[in-house]
Amino acid sequence: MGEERSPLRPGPDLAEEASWVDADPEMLELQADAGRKSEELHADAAAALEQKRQRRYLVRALLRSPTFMTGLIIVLFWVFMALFSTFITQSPTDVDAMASLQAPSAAHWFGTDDLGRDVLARTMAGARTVLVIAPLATMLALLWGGIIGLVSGFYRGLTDEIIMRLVDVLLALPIIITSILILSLLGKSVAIVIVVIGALFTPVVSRTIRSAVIGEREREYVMAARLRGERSAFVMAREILPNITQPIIVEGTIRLGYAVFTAATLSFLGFGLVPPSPDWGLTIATERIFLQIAPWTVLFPAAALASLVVGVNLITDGLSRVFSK
Amino acid sequence: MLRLIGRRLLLMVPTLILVSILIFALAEVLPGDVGRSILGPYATDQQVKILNKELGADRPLYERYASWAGGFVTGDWGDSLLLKVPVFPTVMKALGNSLVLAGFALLIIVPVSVLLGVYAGLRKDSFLDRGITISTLSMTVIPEFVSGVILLYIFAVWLKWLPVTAMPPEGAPFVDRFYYLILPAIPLMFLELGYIARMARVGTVQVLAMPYIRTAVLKGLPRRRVIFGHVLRNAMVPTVTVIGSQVGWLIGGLVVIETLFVYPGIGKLMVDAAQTHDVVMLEASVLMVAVIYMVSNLLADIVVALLNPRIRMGG
Amino acid sequence: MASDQYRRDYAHHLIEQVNKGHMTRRQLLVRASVFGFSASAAGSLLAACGGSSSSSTSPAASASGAPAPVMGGTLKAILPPSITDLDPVTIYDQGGIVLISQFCEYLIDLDNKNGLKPKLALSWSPNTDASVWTFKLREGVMFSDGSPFEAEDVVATLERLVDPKSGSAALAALAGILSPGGTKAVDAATVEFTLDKPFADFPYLVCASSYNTVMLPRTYKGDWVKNPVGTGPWTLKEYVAKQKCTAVKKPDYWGKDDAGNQLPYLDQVDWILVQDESAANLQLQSGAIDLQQQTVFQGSQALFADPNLRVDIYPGSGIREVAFNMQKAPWKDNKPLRQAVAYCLDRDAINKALYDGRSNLGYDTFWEPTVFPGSPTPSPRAQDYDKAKQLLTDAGLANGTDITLTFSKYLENPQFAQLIQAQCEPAGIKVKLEQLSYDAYYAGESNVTPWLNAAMTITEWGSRPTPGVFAQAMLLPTSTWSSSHWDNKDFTDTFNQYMATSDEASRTDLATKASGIQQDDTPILLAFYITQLRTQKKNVFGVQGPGSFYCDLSMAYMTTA
Amino acid sequence: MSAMEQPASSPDAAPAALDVRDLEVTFHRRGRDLPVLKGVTLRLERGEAYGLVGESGCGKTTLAMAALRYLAANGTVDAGKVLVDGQDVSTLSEAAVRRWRGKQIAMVYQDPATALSPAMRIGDQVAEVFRYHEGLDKKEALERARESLRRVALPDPDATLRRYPFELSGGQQQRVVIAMALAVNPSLLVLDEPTTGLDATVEAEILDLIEELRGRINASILLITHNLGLVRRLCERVGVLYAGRLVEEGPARDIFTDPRHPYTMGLMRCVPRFGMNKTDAALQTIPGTLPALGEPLEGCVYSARCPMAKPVCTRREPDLYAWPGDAGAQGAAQAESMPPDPAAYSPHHANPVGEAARHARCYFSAAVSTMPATTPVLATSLEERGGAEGAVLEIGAVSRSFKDGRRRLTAVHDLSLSLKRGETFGLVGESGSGKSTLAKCVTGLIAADSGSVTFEGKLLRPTAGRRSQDALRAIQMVFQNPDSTLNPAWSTRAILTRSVRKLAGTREGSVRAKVDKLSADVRVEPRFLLQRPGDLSGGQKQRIAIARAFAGDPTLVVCDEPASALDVSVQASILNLLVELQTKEQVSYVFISHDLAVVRYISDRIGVMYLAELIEVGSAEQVFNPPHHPYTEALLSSIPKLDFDSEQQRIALRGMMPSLSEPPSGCRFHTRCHRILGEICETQEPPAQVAADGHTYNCHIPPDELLALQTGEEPVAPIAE
Repeated sequence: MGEERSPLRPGPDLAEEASWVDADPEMLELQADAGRKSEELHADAAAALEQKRQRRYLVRALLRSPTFMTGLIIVLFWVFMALFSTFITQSPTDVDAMASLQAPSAAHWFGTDDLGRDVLARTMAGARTVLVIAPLATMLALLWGGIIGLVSGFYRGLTDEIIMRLVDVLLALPIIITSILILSLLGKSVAIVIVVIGALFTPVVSRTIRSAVIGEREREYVMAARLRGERSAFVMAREILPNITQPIIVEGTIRLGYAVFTAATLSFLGFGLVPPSPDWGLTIATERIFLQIAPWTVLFPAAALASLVVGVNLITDGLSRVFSK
Repeated sequence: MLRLIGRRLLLMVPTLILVSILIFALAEVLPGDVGRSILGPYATDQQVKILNKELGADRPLYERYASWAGGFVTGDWGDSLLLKVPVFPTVMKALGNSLVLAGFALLIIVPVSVLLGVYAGLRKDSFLDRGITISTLSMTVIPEFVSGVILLYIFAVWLKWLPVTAMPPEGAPFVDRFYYLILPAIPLMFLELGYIARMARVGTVQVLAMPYIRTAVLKGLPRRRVIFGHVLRNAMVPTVTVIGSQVGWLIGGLVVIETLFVYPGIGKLMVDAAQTHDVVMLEASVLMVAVIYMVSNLLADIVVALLNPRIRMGG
Repeated sequence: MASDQYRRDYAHHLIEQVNKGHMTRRQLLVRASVFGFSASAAGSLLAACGGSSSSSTSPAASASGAPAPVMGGTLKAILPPSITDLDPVTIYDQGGIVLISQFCEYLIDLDNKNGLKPKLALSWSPNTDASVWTFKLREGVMFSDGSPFEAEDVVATLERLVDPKSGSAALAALAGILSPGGTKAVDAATVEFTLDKPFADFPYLVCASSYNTVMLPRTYKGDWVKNPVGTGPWTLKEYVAKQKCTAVKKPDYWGKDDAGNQLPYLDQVDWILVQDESAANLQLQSGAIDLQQQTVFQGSQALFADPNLRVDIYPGSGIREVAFNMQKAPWKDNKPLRQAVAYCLDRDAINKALYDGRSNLGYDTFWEPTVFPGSPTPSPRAQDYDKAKQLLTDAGLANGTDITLTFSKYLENPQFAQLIQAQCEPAGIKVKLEQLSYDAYYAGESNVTPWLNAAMTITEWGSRPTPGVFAQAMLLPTSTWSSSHWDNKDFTDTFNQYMATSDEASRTDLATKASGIQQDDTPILLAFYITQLRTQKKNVFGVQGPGSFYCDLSMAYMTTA
Repeated sequence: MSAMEQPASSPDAAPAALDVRDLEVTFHRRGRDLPVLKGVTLRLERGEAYGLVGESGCGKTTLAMAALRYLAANGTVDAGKVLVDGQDVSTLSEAAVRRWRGKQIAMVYQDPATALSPAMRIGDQVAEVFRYHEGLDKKEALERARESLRRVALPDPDATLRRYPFELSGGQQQRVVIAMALAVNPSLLVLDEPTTGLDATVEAEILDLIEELRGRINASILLITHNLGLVRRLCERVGVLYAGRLVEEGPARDIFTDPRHPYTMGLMRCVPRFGMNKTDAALQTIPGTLPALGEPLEGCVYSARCPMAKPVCTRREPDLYAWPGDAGAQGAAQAESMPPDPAAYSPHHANPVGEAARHARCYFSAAVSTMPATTPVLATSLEERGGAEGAVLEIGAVSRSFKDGRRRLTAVHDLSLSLKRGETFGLVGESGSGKSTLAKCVTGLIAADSGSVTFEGKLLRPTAGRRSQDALRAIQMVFQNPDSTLNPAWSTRAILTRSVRKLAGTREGSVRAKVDKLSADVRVEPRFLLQRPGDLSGGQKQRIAIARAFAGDPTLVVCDEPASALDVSVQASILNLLVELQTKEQVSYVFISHDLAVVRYISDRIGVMYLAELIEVGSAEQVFNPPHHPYTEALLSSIPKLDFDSEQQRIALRGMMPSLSEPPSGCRFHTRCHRILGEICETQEPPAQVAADGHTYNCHIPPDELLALQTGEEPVAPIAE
């Protein structure tokens, strides 16, 4: 094995490149050279150009990244299907009870389900609920977890201790019990499923964000804000928050994948969506009993579900790989 | 170190108290009541009322909680309202079953996923890395109810290689249990593989970027020595934490697997109890799961401390 | 005894009715059994009509040409677990009922065709207006605790069941018919029931389809699992809630087969308690299980296709009652709308999708001859959107309307609801589905519980042996379980007359009238009567019972082949 | 001239320890090739110590990594080669590289804390080297490790073997790293900023150690540093790297006394000479910035910043000309006559190193000694600033402690001091002495446990959150780390606007004007106001941070190591800026630094902190001259000075700094003091001795005795172990 493939090569590191030497404009005035001024302007334009070039490069690198592109195509495919499948496929709710559990054919590419509905149409339309639930639930979890994490990490001390103990309590509760209890309590609708999944993820998210805040609150710009007499809310929202977007985004993409999964599991256990939604988890749960005689009713939505989550994760993966280059 | 453990164990008490109160309160506001659950839909209101009174289910919430909690801490966990069986042995047996299943699953999951993750981390950005990352990821997102049913069909029904249930018949030797547990453990493995492998990979990648790895390499150590002596131990820290947090889930979140493989674990017990207002059973099983969750996290932290002398000596 | 005289008169009446063409032979058999004629006696009645007698052996056994019984062996059966403790007084779900009926017995059993069959009662007969019933008990039967089974035990059992404090699951069915104090022991082997009102179907209320009426000793204290007592062929060896139940042969069981062999044949039955249908199916297919007492249709295709399994089909009368709550908009005083919904249904398609086409169709009335022999034939209701639209126009809803259908996530309810939704849409009726958990659907007191209070509901009912038992339970203003809250005086009067009449000619007339009123007013939709499936390995024979919640394994056996 | 014509190596001489020829290293980032090293040639003879200096970003570390064949994954060697002991490193097999690393060439790193495996015992880490290079078994290897630790003078090697890195102090960690590097006697030792981040006293110890070891091993040393003082102490020869180019090379003494490249000259001029004060002379700076990687350069790489640059300098890059000599001038003439060369630099320029002792890459080397100075901004004296009238700040008996597990660390103990208007109070002391905690107690970022902070006669509330907006406005702070001092998510203008709005209470219309004025005051061009901190250089960030502190016309600005993280040329301009603002705005400073020369330069008065206490206070002059506290004396002796004339005698402090949780009894310094008197020091708290007007120190030795001791009339007492 050659050196090029050695696992122990240092990662890309351009610490060297990052350093600058101070510019002192008044001193620059002393420069004898006449070309100096224009060069400075030139440098300005060059900087702008360089920024543009970098952006262009990133876009090109992303477009060239097979990981990212595969993920993007998959996700875009499902977004497209969620928006427009009604115009392409048959109706996902069109029942033809006399034609139930038919194997894939020219008329029904993916076959039909127990109520004689077109599995292709349902699989395509099934993207809708997931693409609504998962992102919104994730955002909700980020919002709540963000607030809790910010407050807890920013104030530290007793506030932090109390909040974290409460978060511990929530984490110690089995997710499935919490969701069953809440869903039984609030009933079922897309909105409630979103709220419940958001709530389920909140403790974990708040922990992540809390540790990011703790890392950030000791930074000097936060001290500077305090010396300026800024209120805590301002410091949290305007000073710290914009600087922890990276962990928030990372946490968000991880949660997004889990939100898809959780929504499916809740549907599967009968606590999520209700028929006739073509939701994948629900479909898998209800058609599961036909797996042996009509596997197409389960396998297509299962593959769809898997493909979407893989797609989301491929995008994340691709992005991080390109950015770290 | 001992102080840390002691403190953590002490902290479990208020957490468990809060958990029990929360569960009690949530179960209280659920639609339906225990009398209705016992007597079924066709009983008259009067019958239900009488039964609820008999069971004391009509007393105020705090009163019931106090009497339940009083019994619980003194070791009297009561009888299930619905099944009329003593709660303690029922919960402990189910918990034991779940622990066996989860333990067996972890026995497969941990070495495999750590191996894959570390390997991917060492070969960061290589074809293999991508392959491992994407394939474990894909496995992770297949819900266990899909993989479980497919596996059951292939291996138990079609090929008849493995038993269809997760419990061996009575009187079978203990080791037989593992033969029966292979099939249910695989969907669990799928679920956890991607997650743990990912953490192991991230841990490895992060450690590889540390200056002390450069030191080790530039000392002229062989690659094997660098990986096993310097990388692995430190790379394991995030992985161990994740595994610790997953054990709780493995114990309490196995409802689907337990249902599919007809395994008398605590997940199903808990869900059933929640749905039938069997508060004493629900409380005991949830608390046990919470205890397992906290203990496994504590164990993970202890392992982390063992891996990291700074934490070990700081506490 | 007076009742014996009455029975003889009634026998003549039956023969007359058949000969006049007012009754079919099948109907005669049914009615004869209600009035306490043994099978052989009924056979002689038929012979008197000039017909041939038919044996009452199980259709499955006779159909498949069962081999000779084999003694011994352990049968593994699979069953959903009971969600509650096993207490014969309070059980209400399949898991509890099937298990209890293994160890305890009813006064009257059901044969595989829902016919009455003497068990602990040898005979029963009413007075002239069917308001007092006298039961003769089998003698020499012992409870498993060694005490003899006598009339006092019957009295204690029934008094317990009608006691509102007991939590009895049979109370609602018996309410208004049998009150406390209504049961009396005439002598050790004779019991007399004095009813609140004449009720011609009374034997059905104390037979195996009235699940809680198993005979328990007078000393019963409500602790059945700790002290499992009963007269049945099995004794309880082990019960682990939600996991398993082991029943072993009771060596001194009173039952003998026709050849005089001691029953039961099997040494032991292991009940595996599994909730998940899919898992249960897989277990059956893997060969680990010999018998599934009741098989649901969904996914059963795989069992039908399995060469090692035999799926028996039994007549059944389980229904999914789609009730229009007449106290709520839009159904109140809106017959056209109710009818419109009825005409939207494509019952054949529903049967195909939900039951693989194997169930019997229903036309919104309980008097359905294909299910309850002797019932008048209702006019069929096929899907007819023109008519539905016309009816909507009549209801002033020419542009369609929105309705909400509430149901529990249980069995095939969700699928049924979706079919209703899909089939109503072309007529302009938009159905909003509201799915609740099983628990939530039945939760709350009767003035709030969704199943009795939502505007439109689907409620699942197990098999009942007669239309009267169904109607009594849900169609009268006094019915405890009326989801429709139907209060039709015409129907109520007709029905009460019908139940109090033993004259078969007027009974048929009254049935026809009641059926017509029910169908026309459409308080509930009855789209089908569910056929029962029972799955067993091909070497399992002799399982008795109509394939509903109740089954008798005393004559079951396994061949080694 | 080209490298191709050079003889590969002199066949008669032994191969050089390190022979770098025409090395070109390029980093690839986001599709761009960024040349980092451009044709660098240098040669280390056996046993020679060579210093490679230059500001960060010049390519020093890259050169070292190329020599170790350990370039980052995105870096490639495009041309040239590296020979270590005559062996071309690029031709080594993977296995050979492994054997070669550690055995032939070893490295000591900048941050010893991260260079050691955190979860492995010191003994195992050191023993590893023996096990894999010499094939010893575990026991033997440990035995050898013990020897190695003894060799680097680690106290109690047996105990240290069993310790984990975090249990050692920074100095001890670095000793371990050195022990590891020297374990199997490599022929080349690369030291990459080996003392950066260590306290002056520790730095001095490490330097002593290296010097001492040099005598015993025959390794050549490549020292990479930005600290010219370090090079002066350790190295015989120096190379100055600028923008990937070697711009000057020669014997250390010559280079430091007579630099022949304007860049070297600039570097020398921006470091405050020891004992220099702002009223004496302004610091010189180097205008402009280091070119960004990949930025196209025409002609001399330094021409854009060179005060002597002539048009010819941008036409064609000068070669590395021998000095003394007139090759440079000839080169210039030659370049003038040639057509302009649009190619910024040609990669195959020759580096005719090796023939003469000194080289400089400049056409006008001869004129460097007369290079024009940049405009001096001379500070006015304290009196001229009108600083005499009364105290602005009075700190009375302030204490502050922290909880660390079960222990309580007292970071500031019963400390009092006062500060006049317009005065700069310098606070020095090793890290962990409580300087920053004191600063934060003053600004209110931390509440003092006890004691009072009085500002302009009014008692201040302990925390900033409870202070009035006016008090906040009046006391501001400049922080150490340029990378975290500004909110990276905000534009520079937003940062200043917010501060102006909050602190100056200025109305909407004038905010913009005020921001523009502030940025002009700190010499930040308006165009930078549109950018985010991430796009600014460290110096620019620090200027903005200063502007932010001055937004509300403060009375007192606490500067916590404001220039420590910056390159020397930038540091000089920041110090100049602070001085200039003070002159203009009559502001008082509390100036914290561990760099004594800087503190001496900028302060009017100085306080020395040791273990949470102020042990000496006086004017800058007083504190820096005897009699002063023995600790101050030791601190001063540890600074590596640039002057070659005065050979300094270093006073080594004994042991480690005691823990703040259990400060020594009596005099806190007695455990390490070289002038310890005896029991009195261990039992009695020392009195405050008044050495002169306004100069006090806490010691049992009276001023006159101390003066005698410290001016060398009596020899330093031998250290009792």
